[in-house]
Amino acid sequence: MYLAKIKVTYKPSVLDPQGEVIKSALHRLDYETVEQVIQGKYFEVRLSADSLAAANGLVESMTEALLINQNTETYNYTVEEVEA
Amino acid sequence: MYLAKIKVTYKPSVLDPQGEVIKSALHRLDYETVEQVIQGKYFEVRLSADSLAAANGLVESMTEALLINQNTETYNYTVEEVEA
Amino acid sequence: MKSVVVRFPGSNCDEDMFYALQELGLNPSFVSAQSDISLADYDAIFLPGGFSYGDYLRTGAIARFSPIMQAVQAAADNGQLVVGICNGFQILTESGLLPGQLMMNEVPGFICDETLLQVEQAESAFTNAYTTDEILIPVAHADGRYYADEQTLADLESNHQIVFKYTSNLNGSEDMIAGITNKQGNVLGMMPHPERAVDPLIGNTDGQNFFKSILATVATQGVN
Amino acid sequence: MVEMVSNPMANEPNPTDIQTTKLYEAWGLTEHEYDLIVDELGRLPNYTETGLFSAMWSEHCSYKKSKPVLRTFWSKNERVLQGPGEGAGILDIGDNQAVVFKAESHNHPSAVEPYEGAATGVEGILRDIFSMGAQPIAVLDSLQFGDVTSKQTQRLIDGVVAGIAGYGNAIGIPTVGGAMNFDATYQHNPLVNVMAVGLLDQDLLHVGKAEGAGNVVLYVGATTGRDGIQGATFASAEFDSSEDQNRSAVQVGDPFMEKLVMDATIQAIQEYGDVIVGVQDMGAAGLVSSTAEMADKAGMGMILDLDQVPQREENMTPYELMLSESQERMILVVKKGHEDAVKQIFTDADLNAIVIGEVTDNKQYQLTFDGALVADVPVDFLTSAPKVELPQTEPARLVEATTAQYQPEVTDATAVLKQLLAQPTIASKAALYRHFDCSVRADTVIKPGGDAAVVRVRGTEKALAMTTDINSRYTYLNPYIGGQWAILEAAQNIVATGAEPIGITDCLNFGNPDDPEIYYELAQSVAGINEVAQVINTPVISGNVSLYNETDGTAIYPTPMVGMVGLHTSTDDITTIQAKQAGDVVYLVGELKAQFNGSEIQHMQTGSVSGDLFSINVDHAQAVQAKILEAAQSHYVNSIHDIAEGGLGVAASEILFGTPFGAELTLAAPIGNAFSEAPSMFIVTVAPAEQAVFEALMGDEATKLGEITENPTLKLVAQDQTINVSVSDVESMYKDSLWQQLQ
Ligand SMILES: Nc1ncnc2c1ncn2[C@@H]1O[C@H](COP(=O)(O)OP(=O)(O)O)[C@@H](O)[C@H]1O
Ligand SMILES: [Mg+2]
Repeated sequence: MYLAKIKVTYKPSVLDPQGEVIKSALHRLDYETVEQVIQGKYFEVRLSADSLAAANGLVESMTEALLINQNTETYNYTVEEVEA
Repeated sequence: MYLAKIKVTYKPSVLDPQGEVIKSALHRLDYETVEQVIQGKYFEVRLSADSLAAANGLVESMTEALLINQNTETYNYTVEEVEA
Repeated sequence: MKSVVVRFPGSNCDEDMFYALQELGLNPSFVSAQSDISLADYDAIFLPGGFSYGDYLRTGAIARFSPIMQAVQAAADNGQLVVGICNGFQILTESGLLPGQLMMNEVPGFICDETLLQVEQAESAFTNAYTTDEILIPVAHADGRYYADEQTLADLESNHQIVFKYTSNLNGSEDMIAGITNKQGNVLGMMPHPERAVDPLIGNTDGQNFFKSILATVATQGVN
Repeated sequence: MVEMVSNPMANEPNPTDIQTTKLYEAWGLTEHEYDLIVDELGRLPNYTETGLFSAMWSEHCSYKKSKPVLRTFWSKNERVLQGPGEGAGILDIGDNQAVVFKAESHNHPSAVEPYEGAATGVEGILRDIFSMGAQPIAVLDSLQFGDVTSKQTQRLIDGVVAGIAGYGNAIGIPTVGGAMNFDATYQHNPLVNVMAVGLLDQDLLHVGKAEGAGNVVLYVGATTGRDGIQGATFASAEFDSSEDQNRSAVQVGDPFMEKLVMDATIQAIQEYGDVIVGVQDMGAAGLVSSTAEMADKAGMGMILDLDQVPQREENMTPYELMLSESQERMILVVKKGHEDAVKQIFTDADLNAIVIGEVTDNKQYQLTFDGALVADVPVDFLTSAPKVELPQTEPARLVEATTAQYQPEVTDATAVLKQLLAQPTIASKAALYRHFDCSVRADTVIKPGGDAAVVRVRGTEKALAMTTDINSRYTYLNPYIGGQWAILEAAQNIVATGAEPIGITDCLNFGNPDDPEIYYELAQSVAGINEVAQVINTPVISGNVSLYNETDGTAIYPTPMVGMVGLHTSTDDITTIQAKQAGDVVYLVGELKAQFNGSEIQHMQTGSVSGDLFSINVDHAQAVQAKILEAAQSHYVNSIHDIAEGGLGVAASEILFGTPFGAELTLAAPIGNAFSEAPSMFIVTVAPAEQAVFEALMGDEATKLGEITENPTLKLVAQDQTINVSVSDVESMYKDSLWQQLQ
């Protein structure tokens, strides 16, 4: 069994209104030293595969097929082997 | 300047409707070995602070105050020093 | 004229659309997104608003893989009319039938209102019956900000694919885009809801000409 | 993976422990109640059984404390097809159609977790409607918050509004109206009441009964998790602001799943209504409440095999399975042999549909788990909590109060009017209700912003008007008169649209009923509502009680929210509040009484309300409303708006908003009276051609005030002062104030 952890964020060119809203909310809560907030998505996917390499391949392909929209989002991920 | 990366997920006891829907979509796309999908949130926060320890403290407190809902969510995070 | 409304799990403007089509003589029926039948017999295919698959992940992202979408793609390639309203628009961009993407409103939050639209293309398959270039149409969305890269925006403009623009900045859309077509002009997506504006009792009939345009297009082109 | 605990019940206290540690008290059962259970069973109840009783005998499920008062409600007339006692009440609206409606409170969950609390409130009330086989057509919300400028309130508003929007918009039922009030009394106890309205074909009329031994109990919808366990007892307990432990009772909603459940349930009832003998939603106290009530109503027993219940989490105990308040779940009782056909509808929608038990004829409620019998109690005993008679005492503040009226200070009437329009209670809520999809289904004729919302009944000439109303400052000053006023105000909003009021639902939000003064307020409010209900012929067909709305010993003002539905037999009769054309004659209809106790102007100028209310001549109020209705239905009028908070001055301004017009009015009274508040007053505009028939109909009830002008200025000439202000000035106060205060 493998566990993939995938972080998805907007490409820097894309407006992230939530990030802006959260930043101003943090300022209002007196966290004034916050310079930037980016909100993205985080996925944990448990899957079985024949090898770590195969798991990596599956994770990349499913992420690009479904989990992100390549027009606006990028991702990075890690895969580790875990107990079933 | 510090960069915090914060991953937020539902507590295991909380219903995660999105995860279930995404899992079935992945199955329909023939990623049949996927056993579980959890969708969470991911934040990157840039902030200044006097020290790494201070930055850690700020990140914990702002996460608990605003970024997560402590009734339903948990989080983990890392903070690293980055160039301003 | 035969039209069809695709029902996705979580669609919620499917009936509104059906009634509007019926009242304006577009002879609608329903088809389930879970079925994989051909849609070759229909002159116009409507993807209605709603929250397909809960809009989980991203709006339209999961619906795009519904079995029916192959038939929708084939119909689009075949030159039949394909219309996506609101969530339907989001599904069309996710599936690549239309360029760009619908993203969270610039000021986050759902907006329910009526908004003035500028009809940018008076001769399109979806607007030819309009006699004024400003129309008032209901909107109801949280993810309606149209986004595309600069090249795409330039192409949309030069190919006359931008059909409707907001007249004021409702949701932060690039170039105030409210609705676009594909290059061929037979696939249209728009965030506002013309199907909610066809009945005088409800107080707005500016949506009627949208459907009359489609009727006229089908009558002259005779897809079937 | 962790090793599965072989018996998840292994760590539960045994019956003797429960008795000696009085664990049941932490769950809300009294010692007396526990003793009754021991007597009835002839043994000590085990952990699971104790849990069943604690939930079923909670106030939230049993209404044991409020029942003596609720029983007094008048709930029968020729329209009533189903009165209180079921998921929702049902009224005949002709053509073999019926309207189904109910209100529900989600106060405690929303205080703790505004988004999910409000969202699951909408969810729960919708389930009540579609479990009757009805198609929900509208949602309304009645929200009471504390000081609008406090950060805490703003966080609550954000969460509650987003929660209602998040749920209602996604499931595709329009949120068409409601109310939002602000008063310090709600600072720590915000109220979130929601009402839903549905349409039912009378052939499908279904009540939740589990008839027929051998019939199967079908569980449909979402899996069961540990969310919301003991939610019913939680809703029946007072708040202690220093405690955060209540947080485990939060449920999370999934509107996508509920839409699938809703559509499939309605379809199942339409297609298999003849073999579905009962339908019940799993709301408060989940599985136990839904199944036990159905068995009890049919006078039957029931046995459930808990191993069949689809579970989201591992190692759940019978106690947890029975008391979980996981959302999106329904129970159907189906005639034996037909379950597969019914199941198919749900499985086609990718929903669970699992037989978990059957109806028995031994009148016992029995649960098996892992092959063993884990609960065995008499059904009727479980569902009938021992009655409680509570003492009542008239609060001292009421004994001492007199009707001597507060005298407002009006040195600059124009400034007072502007200031009133900016009060959060009066100012437009559009910036907030704009987040609610009010037009999905394309049937909403009058959207938020009118007196009542109006939703047409597609395919007919009919439409339904609906509203929620309560001004708890009035009920605080006089619970009986305040109760009368609440229902009269609801009715005046309904008739102002041209609809005939046909029935009401309610949400009784009060403090701790064990306090005799609070119980008095509850009883008096109900009596006031009830008296008017009979006079205006609006039976009380459903409702909900929310008690213990107190923090650290301080109760909220008595808040008996009234939800009313009215019927338009023809959509031609629908009337709106806006002035329609210059030259129309403006009338005041009803008696303008100089009453300022409890008014917005008293609160604005003194920071609080005080004094007694004038008694209401209900027959007269009813007569005025009947005339208004006749005027609307005879099409003598161009607009009608009821006069509520802020009085005539505010109402006269509101009819001009969104129009290009102004008005020139004369009031034969001191200017202060333009801000007085009393029930059953209206401002009406009439085309000159209809003036004579209108005046003949109204007789003494109509006072001519002046006319609508092309010049967009509001001019109100009173005996002592004149208001003279441009409409855009007052309109911007009305439109922008709340929104600005929320920034
Ligand atoms: N929370 C809300 N949700 C939806 N509509 C609301 C809400 N609050 C107020 N409204 C709408 O705003 C209008 C004015 O409300 P209100 O001042 O309470 O009316 P009235 O005094 O006539 O009862 C009504 O149409 C009402 O439905
Ligand atoms: Mg009103």
